[in-house]
Amino acid sequence: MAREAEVRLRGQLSRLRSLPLLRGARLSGELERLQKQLERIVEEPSDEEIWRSVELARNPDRPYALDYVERLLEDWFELHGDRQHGDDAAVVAGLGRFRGRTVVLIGNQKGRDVKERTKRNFGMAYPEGYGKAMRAMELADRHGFPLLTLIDIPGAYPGVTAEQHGQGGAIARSQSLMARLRVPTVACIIGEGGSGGAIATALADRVLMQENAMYTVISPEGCAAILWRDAGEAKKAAAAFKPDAGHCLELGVVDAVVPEPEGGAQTDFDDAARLLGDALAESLEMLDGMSGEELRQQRRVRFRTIGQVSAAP
Amino acid sequence: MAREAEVRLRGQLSRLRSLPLLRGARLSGELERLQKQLERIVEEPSDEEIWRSVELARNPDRPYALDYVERLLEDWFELHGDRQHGDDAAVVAGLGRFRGRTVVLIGNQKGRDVKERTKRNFGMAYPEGYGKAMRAMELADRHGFPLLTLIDIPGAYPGVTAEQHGQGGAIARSQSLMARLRVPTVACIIGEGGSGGAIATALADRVLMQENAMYTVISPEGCAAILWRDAGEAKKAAAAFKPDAGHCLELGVVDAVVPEPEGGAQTDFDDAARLLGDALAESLEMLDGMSGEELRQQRRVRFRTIGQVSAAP
Amino acid sequence: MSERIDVSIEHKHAPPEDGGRPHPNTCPTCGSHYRDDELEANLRVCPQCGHHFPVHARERIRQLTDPDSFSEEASELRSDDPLEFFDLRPYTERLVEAELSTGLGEAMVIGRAAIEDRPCELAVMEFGFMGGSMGRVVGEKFATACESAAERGVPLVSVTASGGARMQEGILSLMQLPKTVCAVEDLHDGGGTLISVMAHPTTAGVLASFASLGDVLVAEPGALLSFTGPRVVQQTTREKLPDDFGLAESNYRHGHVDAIVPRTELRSTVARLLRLFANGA
Amino acid sequence: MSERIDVSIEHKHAPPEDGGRPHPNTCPTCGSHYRDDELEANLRVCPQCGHHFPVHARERIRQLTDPDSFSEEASELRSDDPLEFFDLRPYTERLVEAELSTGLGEAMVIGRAAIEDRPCELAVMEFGFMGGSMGRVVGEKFATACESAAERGVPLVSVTASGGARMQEGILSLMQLPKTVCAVEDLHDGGGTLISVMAHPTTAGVLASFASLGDVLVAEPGALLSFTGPRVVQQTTREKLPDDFGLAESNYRHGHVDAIVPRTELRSTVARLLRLFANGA
Ligand SMILES: [Zn+2]
Ligand SMILES: [Zn+2]
Repeated sequence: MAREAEVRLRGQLSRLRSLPLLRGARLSGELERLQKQLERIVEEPSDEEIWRSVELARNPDRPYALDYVERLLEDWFELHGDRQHGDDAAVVAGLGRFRGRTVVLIGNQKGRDVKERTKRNFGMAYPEGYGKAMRAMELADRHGFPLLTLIDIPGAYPGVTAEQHGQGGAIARSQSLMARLRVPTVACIIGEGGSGGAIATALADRVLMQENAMYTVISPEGCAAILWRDAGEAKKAAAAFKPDAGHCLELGVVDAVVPEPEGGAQTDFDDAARLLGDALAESLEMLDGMSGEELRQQRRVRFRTIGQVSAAP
Repeated sequence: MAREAEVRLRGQLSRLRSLPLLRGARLSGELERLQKQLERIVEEPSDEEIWRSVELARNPDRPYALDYVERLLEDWFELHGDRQHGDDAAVVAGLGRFRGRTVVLIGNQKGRDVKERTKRNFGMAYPEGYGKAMRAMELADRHGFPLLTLIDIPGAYPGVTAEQHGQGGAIARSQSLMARLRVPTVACIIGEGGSGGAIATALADRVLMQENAMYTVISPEGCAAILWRDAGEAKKAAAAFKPDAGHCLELGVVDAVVPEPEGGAQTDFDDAARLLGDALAESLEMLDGMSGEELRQQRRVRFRTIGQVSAAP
Repeated sequence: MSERIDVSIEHKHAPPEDGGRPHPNTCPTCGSHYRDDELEANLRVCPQCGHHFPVHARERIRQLTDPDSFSEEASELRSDDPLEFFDLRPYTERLVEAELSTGLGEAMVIGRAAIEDRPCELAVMEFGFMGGSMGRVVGEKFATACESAAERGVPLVSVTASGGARMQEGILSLMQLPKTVCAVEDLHDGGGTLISVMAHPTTAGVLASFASLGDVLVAEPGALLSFTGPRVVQQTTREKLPDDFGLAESNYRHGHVDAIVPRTELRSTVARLLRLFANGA
Repeated sequence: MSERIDVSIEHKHAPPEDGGRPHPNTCPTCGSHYRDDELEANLRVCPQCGHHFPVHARERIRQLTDPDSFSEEASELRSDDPLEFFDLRPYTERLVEAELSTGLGEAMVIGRAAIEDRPCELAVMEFGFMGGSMGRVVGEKFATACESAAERGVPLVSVTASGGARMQEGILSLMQLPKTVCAVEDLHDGGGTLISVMAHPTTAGVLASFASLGDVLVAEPGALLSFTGPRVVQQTTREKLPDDFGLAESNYRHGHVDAIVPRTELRSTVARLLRLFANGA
């Protein structure tokens, strides 16, 4: 697979190199990053390296969505509530000015201290949270504001009320709404990209992933409990299903990896924010000038073709 | 005011008479009805007559929405639930074939016996009911099915949970969705058209009213309690705010009055259904051939101009 | 903001007005009493406890807008009496009385304005005019404000304070709900913005129409925002109501408003929203 | 329907199969035991208590469609092993074993069919194939079914039975959620219809994607429809779960499905829906 990815990335590289560098520095930055990512890919990470990225993705000192909001957006105005029956603190949504233009931002939000963690349910969204997110998406669509989503969720909440309020359907409808949006959308996994809770807000035109984030169909512990019949085998499970940024890039699941400060995003919030901001801005720039119809068609093709199997000859 | 209405209706009449009767019998039926309505209007109803229509509108033996569904629609499939947290039995919604075409129907539904009345909360919708209605509207819009609404609601439910689940906003959003629909929509008040609960599903291209229905901004009792400081003065209040079909037609609030069997709809369900069915079919026919954009523009103009005041000279 | 003049707080609970009602400048929450100029200087917020006193439409406009930026529209509109409505007194008499006591032609004032140098359209309700009830003129003025905002490509800011639809105009007052809803839809279709500020009280027909359709919903602290009022709910259901039944705080908790903004921050918040929606208008 | 053969009910609780599991033809609700032909004749519904036994994909298609009307599509698709996944056994081995035991190439069968003379497209899941889990081939087959339905202008009927995404394909299995969602959106944009029939169990990734996006959602009685299963919820929250946690009946009460349709009425219900959506396709 690393082989295929190499071929794909090399193709991308040569295409980028051949482009007249109309937009200057930004695009050439993208080129440089592709080059670096390519270098990283050719050597397979060890099981230990994969586990280290799992630990970093979950590091409680890591910047959360609102830490980035504070550093990247001006005139932030937070939206609250799903207009149905609640305001889910595990999902934040709002309007702000990002490098000169108004955007809508949706993020998963964990808490810093015990009290906030409880209030925010450790970042595990309820259906009310997806409801708030969908409302924010509709606002973005109505006004032509680009949509940014920052994903950092261990997973949907395994609770009775969450089921009674229909979290399966809510996750489906949130994706369905994203598939219909006529505005540029960029998602970035900034910590844990856990399963349905993550994909609910990740059906975007461009999907980025921070260097030390993880993106999984199930938690390593959950996977180990089912397949190894022992949650303690999480490290083995992680090594088997490869949730790290490098592999997600290889598999074509994310479009680019966003660098973090040496040692991880938790070491320098400002620098992490700057790097994330640059990547988001670059992605938005790539989408500039596309019509709403083009955007949504291209977005659907993207997800229609990821990891596509073809008929045996 | 009766004078003005006469002038308006006479204008409508002469316009209809001058039309080449392309669509034949149906349109000439409309003409006949206008003529009859005109005759009725020239004499003002007495306070007693108005009160009699209030009593008839509330007659517990009157046909309810599902009685009409049974008689007018084939292949009825009822939709349930708001996809959020409940299924409100005070609102019914579903798909059926009406005279050869698939339609979506939404109705308020009271109960026949004590048990059903309780289950259906005496026809008083909760926000969950408007949620179900909105879901059905979206389905109609997506598939190009015409929408019929049958209105029979004493009013929104004055309860704590109804407020906590945001019934004000729900009624607003239901109207807002109806204003956006690109399919033909016909509403008919078939009993009590009570206030916000009624208007939630009455923002239609054509609004009809059964002969003995009532359409009010507040119940006569509520009005009397506030303005007369005595709920017992309901008869006076009704006479003052004129909720009967004749006056609603005069005021331009409804487009046509649907005749009922002699003595009221409760005397003959089948005949009442036939008359209602004819009126609905005729209204749909009038809307045939209009594009979605035309429909919604005309619909908005209709509500923009009802009872419009103009600047003093 | 501004230095508070303490002297008037000494006499708590000013003598009731005629008819036994508490004096309008006595804080119903903490009992402090103020001179009119003191309250005005503090945006009619009780300096002691933060209680938000009602604000008349003209004063609200002064509080929110840049000096001399407001230019009223449709001020000539007056309600007539389509139903010849007569309860204990004729509707026409009530209308004249309301105009005399408020100095306003109707329960809503609309016009062009600027807030922190950002142009916008304003639609401000006056609760003093027949309980801020919405009849045909209020509906017409709101629709006109939407159209004016759309024409000029600026956001519309509404400030609501209303008991609901105006009963004296019967079914025609109910028609103001779909009318204002359609006006907001037209505004939105043109890429326009509605910023809805809900003051005490925003209830019934106004809550169930345009006020709830803002792109952003902002409430003042302690404002009653309910379709049905607490008294009617109490009488009908005989349930014990929660202490904050229908208040802005309860609405916020249940997901129905985006923010509760103290009046002292309202101007800057609206200005921020005008900046954010500037390229969306 | 059909005459029931009572004889086999005499011996309640057939001897457990190897490994201590109850016999698949013993009703877990009332304990009645049936021969295979008896169950098949009754659509695998317990004649005694109405319990709905699981139905394999091929049998489901026979139950629903007009004789000989089904024509399979994309049957040649097979999963490969993109992650070279190895838990206690290699993924490739599990795949071969699943194909041997079910006779199917993957956990979904798609194709053209007719129901009561109405043409439609079918997508039916097989729980016996690795718990009906959705990997890349299931996602591809579902998307192909959407496209085939759109091309022919006929509704798509899906029948789901799935434990969720297929872990062995890692993050690529999560990608089947947005993939199938996008396929439904394309179908809808073309005026097409998805009728979603949810059988036991429809959970996790399948519930959180295409299964919930049907124009109409129909569930079988007693089907588990939950994003997270009861065992995990129990372990995590230590709450006492309601007796009907996550079941179709609870979902119906909470507003998440349109109807619970007994299997004996499923064919006629789907046929009715095909008639209703005929001019919408
Ligand atoms: Zn005070
Ligand atoms: Zn049984």
